[in-house]
Amino acid sequence: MESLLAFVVGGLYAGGIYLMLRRSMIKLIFGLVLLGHASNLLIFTVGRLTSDQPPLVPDGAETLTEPFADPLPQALILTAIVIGFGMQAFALVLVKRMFLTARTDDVHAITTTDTF
Amino acid sequence: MKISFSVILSTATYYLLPLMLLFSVYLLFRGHNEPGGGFVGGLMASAAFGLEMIAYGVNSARRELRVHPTTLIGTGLLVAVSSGFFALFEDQPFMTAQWWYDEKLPVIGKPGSPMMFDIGVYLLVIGIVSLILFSLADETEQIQEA
Amino acid sequence: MNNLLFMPIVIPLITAICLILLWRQRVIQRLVSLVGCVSLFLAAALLFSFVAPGNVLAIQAANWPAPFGITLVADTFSALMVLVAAFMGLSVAIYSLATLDPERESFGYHPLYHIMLMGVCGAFLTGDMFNMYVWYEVMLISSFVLLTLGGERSQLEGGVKYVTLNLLASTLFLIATGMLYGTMGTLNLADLGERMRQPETLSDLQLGLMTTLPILYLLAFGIKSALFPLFFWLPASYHTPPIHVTAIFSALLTKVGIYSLVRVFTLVFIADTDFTHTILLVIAGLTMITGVLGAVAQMEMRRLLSFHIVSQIGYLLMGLGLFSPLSLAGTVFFMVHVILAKSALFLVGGVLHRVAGTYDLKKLGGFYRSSIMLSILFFLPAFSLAGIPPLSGFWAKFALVRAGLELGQYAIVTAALAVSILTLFSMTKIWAEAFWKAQPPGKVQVDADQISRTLASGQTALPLLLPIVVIAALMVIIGVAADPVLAISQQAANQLLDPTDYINVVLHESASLANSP
Amino acid sequence: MREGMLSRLGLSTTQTKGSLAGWIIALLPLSFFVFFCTLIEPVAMGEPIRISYPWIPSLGVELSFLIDGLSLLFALIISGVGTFIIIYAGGYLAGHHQIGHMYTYLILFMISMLGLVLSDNIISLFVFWELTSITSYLLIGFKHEYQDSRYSALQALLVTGAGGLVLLAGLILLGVVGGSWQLSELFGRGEAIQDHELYLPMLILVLIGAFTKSAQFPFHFWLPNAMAAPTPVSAYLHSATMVKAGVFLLARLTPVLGGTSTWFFILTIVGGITMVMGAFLAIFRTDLKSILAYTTINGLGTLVFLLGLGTELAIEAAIVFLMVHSLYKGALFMVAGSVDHETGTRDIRELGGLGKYMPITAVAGGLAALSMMGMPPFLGFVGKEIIYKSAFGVAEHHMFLIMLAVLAMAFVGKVLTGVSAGLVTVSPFLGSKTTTPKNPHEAPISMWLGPVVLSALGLLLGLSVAFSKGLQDMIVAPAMGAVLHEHEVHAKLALWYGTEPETLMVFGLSMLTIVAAIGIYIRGRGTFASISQRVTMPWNAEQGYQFALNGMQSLARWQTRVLQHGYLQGYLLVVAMTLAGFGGLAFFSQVGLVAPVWSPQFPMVHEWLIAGMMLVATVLTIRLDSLLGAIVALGVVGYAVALIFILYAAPDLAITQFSIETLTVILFVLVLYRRQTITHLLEEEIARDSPAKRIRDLLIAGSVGVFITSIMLAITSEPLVSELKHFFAEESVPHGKGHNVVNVILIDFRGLDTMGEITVLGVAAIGVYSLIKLWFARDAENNTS
Repeated sequence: MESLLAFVVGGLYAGGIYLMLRRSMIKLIFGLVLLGHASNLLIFTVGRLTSDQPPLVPDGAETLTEPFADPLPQALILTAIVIGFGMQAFALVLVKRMFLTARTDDVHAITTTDTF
Repeated sequence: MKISFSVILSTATYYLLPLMLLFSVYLLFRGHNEPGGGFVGGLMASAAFGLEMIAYGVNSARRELRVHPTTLIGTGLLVAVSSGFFALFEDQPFMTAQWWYDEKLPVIGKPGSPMMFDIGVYLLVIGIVSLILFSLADETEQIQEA
Repeated sequence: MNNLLFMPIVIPLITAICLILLWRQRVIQRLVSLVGCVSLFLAAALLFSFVAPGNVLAIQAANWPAPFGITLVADTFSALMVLVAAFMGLSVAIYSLATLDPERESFGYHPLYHIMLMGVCGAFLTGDMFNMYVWYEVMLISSFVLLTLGGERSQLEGGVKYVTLNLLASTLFLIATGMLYGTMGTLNLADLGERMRQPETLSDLQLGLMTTLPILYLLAFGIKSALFPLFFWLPASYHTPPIHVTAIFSALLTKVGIYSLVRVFTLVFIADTDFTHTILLVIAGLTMITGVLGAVAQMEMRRLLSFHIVSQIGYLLMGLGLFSPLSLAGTVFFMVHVILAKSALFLVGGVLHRVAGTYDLKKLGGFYRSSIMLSILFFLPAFSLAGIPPLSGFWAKFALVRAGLELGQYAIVTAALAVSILTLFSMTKIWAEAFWKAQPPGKVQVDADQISRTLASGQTALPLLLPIVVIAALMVIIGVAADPVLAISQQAANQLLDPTDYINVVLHESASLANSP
Repeated sequence: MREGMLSRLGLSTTQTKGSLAGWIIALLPLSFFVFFCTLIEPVAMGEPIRISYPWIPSLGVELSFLIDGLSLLFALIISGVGTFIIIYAGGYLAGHHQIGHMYTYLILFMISMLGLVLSDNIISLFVFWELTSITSYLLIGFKHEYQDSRYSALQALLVTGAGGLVLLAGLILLGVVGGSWQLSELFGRGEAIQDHELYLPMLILVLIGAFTKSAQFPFHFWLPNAMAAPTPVSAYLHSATMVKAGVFLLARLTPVLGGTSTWFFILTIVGGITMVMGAFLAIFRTDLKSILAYTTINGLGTLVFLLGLGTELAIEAAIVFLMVHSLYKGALFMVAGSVDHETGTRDIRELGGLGKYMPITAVAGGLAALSMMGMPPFLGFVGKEIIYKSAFGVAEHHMFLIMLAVLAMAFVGKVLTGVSAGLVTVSPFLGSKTTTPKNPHEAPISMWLGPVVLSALGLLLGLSVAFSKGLQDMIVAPAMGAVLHEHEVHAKLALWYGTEPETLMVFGLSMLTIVAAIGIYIRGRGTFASISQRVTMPWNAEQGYQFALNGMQSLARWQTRVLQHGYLQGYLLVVAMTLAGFGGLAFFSQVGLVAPVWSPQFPMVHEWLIAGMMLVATVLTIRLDSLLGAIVALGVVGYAVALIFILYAAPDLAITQFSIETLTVILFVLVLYRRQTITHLLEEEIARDSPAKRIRDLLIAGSVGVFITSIMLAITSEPLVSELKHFFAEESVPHGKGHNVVNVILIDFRGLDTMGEITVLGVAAIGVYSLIKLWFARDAENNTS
């Protein structure tokens, strides 16, 4: 399954990058969201998958017995999901502000800060 | 938002709100042993206020929340950080878990600084989700007025 | 006692929390903000005083032993960086008292500022790769908001580019860290460093991957620190926010990226230094050249200085790429120097703007005639940046050039020297246009009276000038009496090249003081 | 009107005001001078004096001073001439509002210059070297409100600054190869250094540094332009001191780098060209200062030329000529300045008959000019004779032809210099009075004291040679000894060397020089100026500088336009390409392709389905025209991720992903859906990019995907060995006191991460809030006002 997910993540990455290369700022955000999903899935996959036991110690037991899912990647992903959400929310509102100010979501319309 | 939603929604919200808040607290406390925790609990609670916002408008939701969301954010952070300071009195590294009662209490679990940390997360999440939702709702309203 | 290591993170956080709770109480906020900055500086100074004799301090957060919990470590390099960051934090906070507009102040400038400091200090102190990612995000989101706060069109435009490219960098950082865990099964830098120093225990695949992953980190940190060809976001955005924001950004953000590069490429990614460090050198050269040429083309002071940030980053990377004790010492010294010089220049630019109402060199002029003090305050950092002795920049450049020549890396030395003369050229451009040239006719007439009037109104002179004076004085002191700072830089470089202490303190003597032999 | 303009020029009629300060400040260089005088005898009699203070031990840099014959001679010139310059500046710039700056810069410059010549450590020498460049920048640009002042200052700074950087590289190589930063230690290691493979690059680097500073061909052009500086500056920097720093460096390093044939050829050729060219160009000038500037180039060329010859006689000639030149050139510059100051012009065509009005200045100028021409019994005569002597002496070491060439160059240089001497003194002071912008009268004492003393010294020292050995034993011999790095060096100076055939030949040539010079001057004085106006050089070094500078700026603009074009797409494209290119390169060179592993269990149907669903949803997100549709498709990807979390034992992740995804979708709808216009834009967007561009993007995005996939396949092809997993599983319940290991990690094991994470969330929310609210606050304000 890791191998299958490797292809899925690669596909999501390709899709995300492709979306970011479009001229629409909305698609830019979509691309970022897609990359976020892909990254979480990537960490999950390279942390190795197991469909057996979630990292919950059963009542009364002191410790988990193999095989069980590695809890660390899960914790990392949780943090990453939450951070990603914050970032996306901000980016989304930023793009909307940009749209309201420039009346377009074309990235080709926002070049004034670079030209000299 | 000037939305005239059906009476059903408003009535449902009226009863759902306390229930959802109660459930969110339950999620918060069970998190240490079962799936859940401050983050998911906070999301559930803010969903309740979101519902309120949709049903009765943003001002009503704001009243229901009672405090300004930024205050919630500040308080949440404060609670979370403060939980780390207890270790300093014991001359242990910052954030070392301190347990105040070594028996599992019903519903709550074991009281200690990690739980306090989780409560901080819970408050903060309510604060941020409502802050974002309220701001967006305000914006929509103002754009429509303009 | 080692809890001191948390202070550079906790103090700004507590300050920020107080500021959030005091939302819109502007006067009290200013007071709290200053108190927070001063406390942070004192804590950083205390921390530095413990580390300066050559100790490495470490503490395990929540008391879980490394590599399981999160470790905070302060060696000479990180403690020095925290100290400089805290100093700049304080300086710019004072300066901003005079330049802040009430609107931005009411909408969270102060708390955001402190949270950014928190992220920066966290990134300097953490000994854990994922934790570093988290601090990066803290730093990043607060810089996003600081950059766009105010919502002017140029800010938004710059913001979109800044946000997009930096989020892409964060994504790369994140997946690289995931892959690192997937390859090595640990995230603790010291643990990784120890394993990389026993290559016989690693499989071929692990070794190969540990030469590939650095490239991902290079890109991730490279975007944040504005390396060629990833720097576009910086010149596109740094000139859009108010000048005090630009000043603190230029002082800290890109430098965190370089700090991390230095950290991981000395501690962890040493599997194939011929391969990785050659790439670093090539990038360093291209970064300095493209950056300085960008600066040469500009006629707007903030843009010109922004491109210089890029160019200087090249020098910092050059020291890492050369990878010798002297070159790394050069990088550390250069870092201190460039943080001071660059922010001083931005701050002076802010004063000029305040007086003349523009950053455009074509419209500026007459400052040499009207204010000799401002002239000196610009002259010192500008020519220090250009590497004129005996100001601080010269020793930084000297160490790097000498290291390059000793290693026979003539190409990068040639680039460094050529860029140096171009830096001099663009600094004299500002000097000749804004200071020497007579003021072109315009709306605002700049004369001594005008300057003193502008500076004196609303008791702004002291907060505006005090930080610049102190920084400029430091540049002279660091230049004329360079030895203490150079000695510290060399100590830092030696610790970076031989991280035995670092690894031992983190992994084997956790939470206790360790004396280096 | 004129009054105002003149005071802007720094010339005021109130000449007494401010010059008093000059007299007082001049006490500083004077006291230096006196101090150095007391050292003459100890140095001449005994060992060089070495003083050393630690400065930057970590880099091996000491603040160490070496006072031997050479550095002492320079120190005497610098402080001695400096004294008169300060006094002169007080008169020249009397009443100027920035005269204080002038004093400051001059003193700073003098101290740097003294540091330069006295340094024993080559790095501290370089520090002072750069300081002279930067102070001279400030001095040349003193009249900073004039475009040409700024231009010339920048040019001088860039040329000498670039040379300085090259020199830095050379000095570092020298220090590294020689194993020491101390000159006094390097002196003994000359041979070892010259045998080193880095000798040639090191030599060339050092020479470029010295040549730029001392205005050698082809870097000479900045010097005449630097005449934009006020005259005291020109008199000091561009005759007696700064430009001689390069010569000093060559002399100083002669024991270390000198004596090889490379050294000989480079120095004599460059010096020779500079010498002849400077002298030749000088006579076509009409501006007094400009003539002097070109003759200075000639003088510097002569010095380099002599150092290149390197024989004992040549060194002696160099030392003497150095003194000669400093004395007469300093005096003449000040005279030129006085003429300018009193008449308002420096053009020799407009000047004449001033001798009557400015007698003291005229006498001083005349004496200096005679020394310059090499008229006996002036010191200039003594100097010229030794130059010819050393030129004849070349035959002992080299071929006869070389000797002839050397002699010819020296002769031409000297004759033309003599002509220039006439141009700068005879023309303005003799002849009939012309009308000048100002009515001339004698300059104040502050302005004639310097020229008088310096030019008189030229005469007195020349005379002294006849009856005293003081000059040759106390000054010249110790300086020669320092250059040659030998203890027992004898100098012989005389006005008359006897009647041997060789000395007679030298004497004859010397006289012939004077005659020729006078002849050419009389025949040609009127025509030089008009020739120069008719003949313009097709190309010169300054145009090269200009070309390089413009080229660099065009390159900069072009590069910045190409790189920093403003299109976000382009930036992202570069980043993506770098990722795929660099990452791919590293991966395939270090790891190589790893085949997918389908064991132990081939993915089951539902897993294929989920994977397929995600990819389809991705394509839909890209392709769908409808905004709502795209949002939903994006949501599907998110929910599918949650599904995978459920399948692979991550309930906490699943819950969080599920709720966050819901929230995100709500957010998207809230933010975007009401903006009907955006939905239209999405449709437009598809039409925006050409198919070619889309294919290109697809290829690049695809290669990023391939890179990510292959690296993941590689990582997952081996099992993960992690102690962490087991530690968390074992510690969670007993010490973390929780059964949900993920939650215990989040709030305990790695609680610090979570603290950062919630901070990010808080800031993001505040950001959203501020972005929206501040905008409305602005809006409201704008509406009310």
